Amino acid sequence: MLLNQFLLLAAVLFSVGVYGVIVRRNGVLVLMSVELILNAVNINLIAFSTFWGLGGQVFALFVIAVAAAEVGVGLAIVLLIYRNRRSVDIDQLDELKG
Amino acid sequence: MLSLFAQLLPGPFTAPTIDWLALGPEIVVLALFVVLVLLDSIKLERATAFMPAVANLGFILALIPIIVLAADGGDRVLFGGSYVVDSMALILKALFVLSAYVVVLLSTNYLAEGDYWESEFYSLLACSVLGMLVMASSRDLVGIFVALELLSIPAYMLAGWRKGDVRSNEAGLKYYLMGVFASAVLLYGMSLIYGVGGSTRLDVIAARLVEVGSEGIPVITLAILLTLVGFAFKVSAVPFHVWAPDTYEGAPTPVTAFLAVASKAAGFVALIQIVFFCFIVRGDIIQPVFFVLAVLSMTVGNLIALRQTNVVRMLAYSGIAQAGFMLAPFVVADELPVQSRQAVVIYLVIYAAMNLGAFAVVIAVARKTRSAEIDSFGGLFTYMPGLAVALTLFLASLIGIPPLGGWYAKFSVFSVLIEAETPLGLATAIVMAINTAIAAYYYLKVAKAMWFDDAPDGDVTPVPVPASLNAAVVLSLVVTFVLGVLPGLITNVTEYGPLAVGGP
Amino acid sequence: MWFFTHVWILPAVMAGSFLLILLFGKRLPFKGAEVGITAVSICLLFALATAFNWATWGADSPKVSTSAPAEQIEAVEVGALAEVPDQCSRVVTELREGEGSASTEAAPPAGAEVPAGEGAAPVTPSGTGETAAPAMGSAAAAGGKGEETVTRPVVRCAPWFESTDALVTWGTQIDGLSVMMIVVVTIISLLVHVFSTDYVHGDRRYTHYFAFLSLFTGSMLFFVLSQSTLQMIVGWELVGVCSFALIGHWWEEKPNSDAALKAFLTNRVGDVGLLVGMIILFFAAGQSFSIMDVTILAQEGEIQHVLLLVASVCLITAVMSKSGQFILHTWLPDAMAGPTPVSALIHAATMVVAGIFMVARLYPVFFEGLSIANSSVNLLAVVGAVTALFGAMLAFVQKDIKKVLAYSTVSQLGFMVTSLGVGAWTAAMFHLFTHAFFKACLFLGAGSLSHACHHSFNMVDDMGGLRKIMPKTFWTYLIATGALAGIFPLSGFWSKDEILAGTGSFPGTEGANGTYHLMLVMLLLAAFCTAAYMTRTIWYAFFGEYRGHGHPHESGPRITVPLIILATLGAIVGFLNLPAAFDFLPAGSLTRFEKFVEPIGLYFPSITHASFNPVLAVLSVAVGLSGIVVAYLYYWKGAFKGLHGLSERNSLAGWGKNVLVNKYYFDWLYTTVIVGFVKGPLARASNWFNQNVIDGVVNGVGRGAVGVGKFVYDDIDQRVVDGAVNGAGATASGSGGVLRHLQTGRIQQYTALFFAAAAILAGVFVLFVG
Amino acid sequence: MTSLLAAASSTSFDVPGNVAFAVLAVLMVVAAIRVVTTRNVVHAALWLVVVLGGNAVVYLILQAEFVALTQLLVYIGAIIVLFLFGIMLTRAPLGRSEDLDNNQRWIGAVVGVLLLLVIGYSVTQSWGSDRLDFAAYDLPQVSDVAGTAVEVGGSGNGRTQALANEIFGDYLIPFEVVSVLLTGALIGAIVLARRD
Repeated sequence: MLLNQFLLLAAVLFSVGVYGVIVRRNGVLVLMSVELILNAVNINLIAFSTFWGLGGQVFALFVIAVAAAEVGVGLAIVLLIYRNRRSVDIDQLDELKG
Repeated sequence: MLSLFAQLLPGPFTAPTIDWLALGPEIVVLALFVVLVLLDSIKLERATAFMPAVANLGFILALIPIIVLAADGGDRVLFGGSYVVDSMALILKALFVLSAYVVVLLSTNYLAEGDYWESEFYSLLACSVLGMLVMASSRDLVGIFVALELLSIPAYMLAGWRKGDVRSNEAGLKYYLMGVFASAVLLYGMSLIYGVGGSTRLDVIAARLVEVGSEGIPVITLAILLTLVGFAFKVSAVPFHVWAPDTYEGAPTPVTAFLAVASKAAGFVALIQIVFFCFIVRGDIIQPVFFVLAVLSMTVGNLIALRQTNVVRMLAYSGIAQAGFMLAPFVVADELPVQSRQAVVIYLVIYAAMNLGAFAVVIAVARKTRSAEIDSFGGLFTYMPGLAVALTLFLASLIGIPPLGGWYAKFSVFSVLIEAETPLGLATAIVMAINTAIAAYYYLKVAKAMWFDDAPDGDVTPVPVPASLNAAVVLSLVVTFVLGVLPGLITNVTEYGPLAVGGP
Repeated sequence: MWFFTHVWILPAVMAGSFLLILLFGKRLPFKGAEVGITAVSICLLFALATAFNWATWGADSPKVSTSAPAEQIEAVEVGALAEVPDQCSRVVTELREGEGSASTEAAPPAGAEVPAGEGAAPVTPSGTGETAAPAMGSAAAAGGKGEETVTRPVVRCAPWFESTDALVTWGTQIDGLSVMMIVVVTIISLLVHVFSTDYVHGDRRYTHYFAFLSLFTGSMLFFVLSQSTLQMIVGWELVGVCSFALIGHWWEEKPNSDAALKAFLTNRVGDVGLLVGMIILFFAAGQSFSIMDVTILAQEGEIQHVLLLVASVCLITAVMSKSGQFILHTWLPDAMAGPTPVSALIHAATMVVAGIFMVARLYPVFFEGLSIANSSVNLLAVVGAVTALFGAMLAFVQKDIKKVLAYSTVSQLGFMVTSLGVGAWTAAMFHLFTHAFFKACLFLGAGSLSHACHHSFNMVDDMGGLRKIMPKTFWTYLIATGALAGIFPLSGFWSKDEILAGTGSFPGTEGANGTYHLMLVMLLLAAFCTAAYMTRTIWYAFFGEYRGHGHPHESGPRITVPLIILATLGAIVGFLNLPAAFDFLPAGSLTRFEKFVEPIGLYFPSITHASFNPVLAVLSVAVGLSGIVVAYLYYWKGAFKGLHGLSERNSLAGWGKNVLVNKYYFDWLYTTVIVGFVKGPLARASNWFNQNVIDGVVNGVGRGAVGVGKFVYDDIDQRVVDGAVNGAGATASGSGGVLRHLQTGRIQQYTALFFAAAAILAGVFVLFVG
Repeated sequence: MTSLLAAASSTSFDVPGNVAFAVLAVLMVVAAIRVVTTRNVVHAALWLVVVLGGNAVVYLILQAEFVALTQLLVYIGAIIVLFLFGIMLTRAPLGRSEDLDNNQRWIGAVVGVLLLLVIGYSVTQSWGSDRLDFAAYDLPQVSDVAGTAVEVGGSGNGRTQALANEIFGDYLIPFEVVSVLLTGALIGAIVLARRD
């Protein structure tokens, strides 16, 4: 198997994730799109680790752990917004601008 | 020799030897975090009143191991080179700890009067500072990434700390989302770097990059670029700056000060680590990247700042422009690694002092006017002359008027750019010169309001300034002034030995 | 010698006075004025003592025969630098060491007090210099026999901080130039202090005013004593900040604070030039800020010409803003908003002469960089000559007496800059010296007038006929006017004549550095205008009927005594530099100024001096007199009837006057066109572009292609325009900057921007870089 | 299973392996696209499960068993549940809704495609024909101080153990930092999310 097929799969997931974060207006859906990007990163890391040893796997584990923390915090902030505004439509937030 | 082999063999785990003293500052701040959490959970009735004092004490205590390590001298290399405590790391750690100390001073009354979650606030602050301390020593992709997250994630939450205020929520969400996107891009870049370099250690990657050479491998360009984009977000470089003004305006003002100073400094530290210890071997890529970022940041930041009516927002845009000035030495990083790194560190330290001071005054004034609009500073000199003079001095320093610190910061950047004699370096110097002239205008707008205009509603009764804020103003003022008059103090301590990775 | 090494006391005393007044001033019996006056008096005594010492020190200086072999001359010149300690100048150290090993014959003694170079054969021992002095200028010009007294500068420095490769020092450099400057600054400052005690009496920020006067004086002293270029920058900025504070002294009135701001901002433009120029010099001199290093290396041709050229051009920008040169002069007349004594200080001795001083101090840079010695036109001369002429013409149309004087200063500074530009260094410094006295006298006189006329400066509407009422003011003003107009034998005549001769273009003048025909013509025209507009002010202020309110009265002694002193000085200081051609006078009375002020040695270009030309002198007096006569006939006798009211009748003349009244539209250019362009039209244009072009295109596409177009309409028109433009356009509503449009507050547009920027950057770099 | 896959991958033309990967990849890409395009919030979460599960399989193919397990536990066990809670707590519409996307779909598409092209081009240029060999796994490499690889003996069986040695050896500080990070995130999230 070629290294490239994994890298290209990751590239596709990354691009789809980017599309998602630009397009989705629901805060939770944006976070899901971010997960797509982070998973793309992990595929890259693990694929490379077949060449370079376990460093990539360690890195991937850290990414998974940090992603969990990020999602938790993100959902807390989204909940906070929801409580104050009764909406998770992040595109409606424009109190601060200019 | 035998023990070395034993360590290398897979099999029974051998614990790594740890230089506990080298980790002293981190351990103290970690202990502070634990103490704050414990104090809160055992719910002493009066615990909240002690929280700021405990936090302040903790940050001061963290200075002790830093001083001990500095006095001890010598570089300490831990974990096979992925964690290094050298003189530059110590200066930056001291900078972070002191900034945090001032931020606690700024927050004390703000939190107590606003009835926010105090103990958690300080715990998260300690968390974030711990991330910065780790950042200052990390020479490893994983370490840098994890430290960046540790310093960012608490900051996302602190930005939304005024829970009832929709603007604060919005600030938090914007900061969080943009931050997460930036981390994602950063990680993607790092994964590609790992693919090229074969290790997460910066020195190993740099050696590999030299070995591979610079021809025909576009993925190296892509990897370096995506990584730098991630950090460019953190230091709010244009075009990755859009979050900064909104977040600064909406976040609680002490948090804004923290973001604008400590968090930005940490972003620069991350850039220093990854550029000077790794990417420096590919000057052909980093020169144009930093040229674009620096020139755009200083120009766009200044131009938009001209039109601001809110002081905090103005400081945010001016901070973007200042970030451009700090990015400028990176343009010549591969030509003059030692001097350009020194210029960045000097700028960071002086910028921290003068900006924290400016925020301290803004917070103090807002206690009376409940506003950060420039108009609300009208007539400040007539009723709170001390604050007016202090803010004028901070603004003068930001403009770069000698003998206040800011001029030396700008001067050191200018001189490294011109000394390098690269076309891009000289071009950056010219753009920077023009921007220095533009910047005077918007800073002076505030000074003019304070000195020459009338108080907006004719109310000229002074309000008492709390002792902690006074302390913050005085401390920042002293540092700003001393570094301007005696810049030797800082140039001497930022003289480092040769870099681990030299130029090409 | 003690005075030379302890001259740092001067700025220190003034700084101390500033702090003392600021902290305790309000509690003192005279509200702090006494502290300031005492401090300045101490400084004046110190400065006079220094000047006296300098004169004797000069007599002890080593002499060198101008026909001696080059090595011997250089040996003496290196020896003369014995009072430049090693840590203050790397270049001097190297020269000294090189000298010690290479040519033992001319090795200078190390001792500080012993005149250097005694070993060299053609060098006369010290102490016989007096007789040689008169012939010096022309002899040097003739390039033959004769002797030169080599200047022995005294430099002292202390380490300031250490940069990566360079030790940066600060300290003092004493030579003729700095001695002259400290004398001028302290004399004018003392008189201004005394004058102010009456003039701003009862002001509510009286104490604050005196504190800043002290700081202002101290900054200027700090600046002129600079030992390193970095120290110069610091002094330069300090002077700027103090002038900001003093111009805006009466900040309650908006024009005053605006003027202060304008002065400061205009100066920022020049400061950038200063900073860049100085940094270029820093590297050109091998990472040294020492003025000695920079000047010696520039003089010795060790620095590439192109570097010197670029550095001079940058520094000229700084001069243009600080010394009010065309096209950055607009702040100077507005700065009249400050109290009049401050204007006197700014215009005579401090702020504006800082630019002139900087050029004079770093003269080798300009001399070599602009190739002054053998050209007929250069940037410095052009800027100066244009300023001299245009400033003088602007002074014609002012109603405000202070503005006349302000434009007069602009014009006179133009004379000095031209003079520096054509190589007549000594003439420029001499003019700076004489101008300081008579211009201070004029400003203080104007202050006295306004003091009498209820604080009005409008000479056309509120003055007139004051000749009888205020005799002391009138006579002092008249004398100073005569000096400014260059009437023999007042001081202005001598200095202006030297400048005109220095252009080297008048037939029969010999020994100038270059031939600057254009400059001579422009300066003569400017001199004519100067005499005429000054006569005009005399007419309006002192003759005719009193047109103001109330009963004006002569001012008190604290105002008139400084006027009398200044007028006296303005009348006589010209004799300090009698040309060498007056050889029927005792030798000791000729070219004193040149002898003591102009440096000769390694760190200064070997400029030559134009010979005195009686025809030119007569011509310049004639030009001045004719200006006076024309104005006299016009105002007093009503001559040239046709000209009266010409501007109302003749559209061309009216247009000309309008141009002058509007100051050549420079302010309009800056505020409306440049600032306005960035703020207004640029923003409006982008808005227009957004709304008309983008909208138009998008709408057109949307309407034109309904079939395929639903997608286009929905996704491009509605979304792009709606999102990116309208959201921002509404906020900005014609006032916002175009870049603010990016900051829509919509997080997903930020996201799009973030990733789009990353993608585009990545694409560009991958394709084009690697 | 791992050894089987390793053996399969070493042959020059690995039909079953490639077919399996192709099916998996197509499934993951389709699922990912559905995550960002579906009009039903809950469906998006479920499609995300498919992607995350597919990821775990990819890790298995790449012989990273420990990471694959962690992926299952953390992502599918915890994060997806968090997402579902988030959806419930914010009262997102559980059925179809038409306004999940904003009006910059085409920007998203352009940026996404552009990024894909750039990354795809660079990756293909650099690693167009490199084959996986898993050699690094069979000879666990430990770097000495100078960064040069030192070969030491050992078998693939000890891989998880070696991973643990790495984490608690050179990566000890990041590990501790992550623990603080999770604690801090916990505290902050509670403060923000709870009702006052």
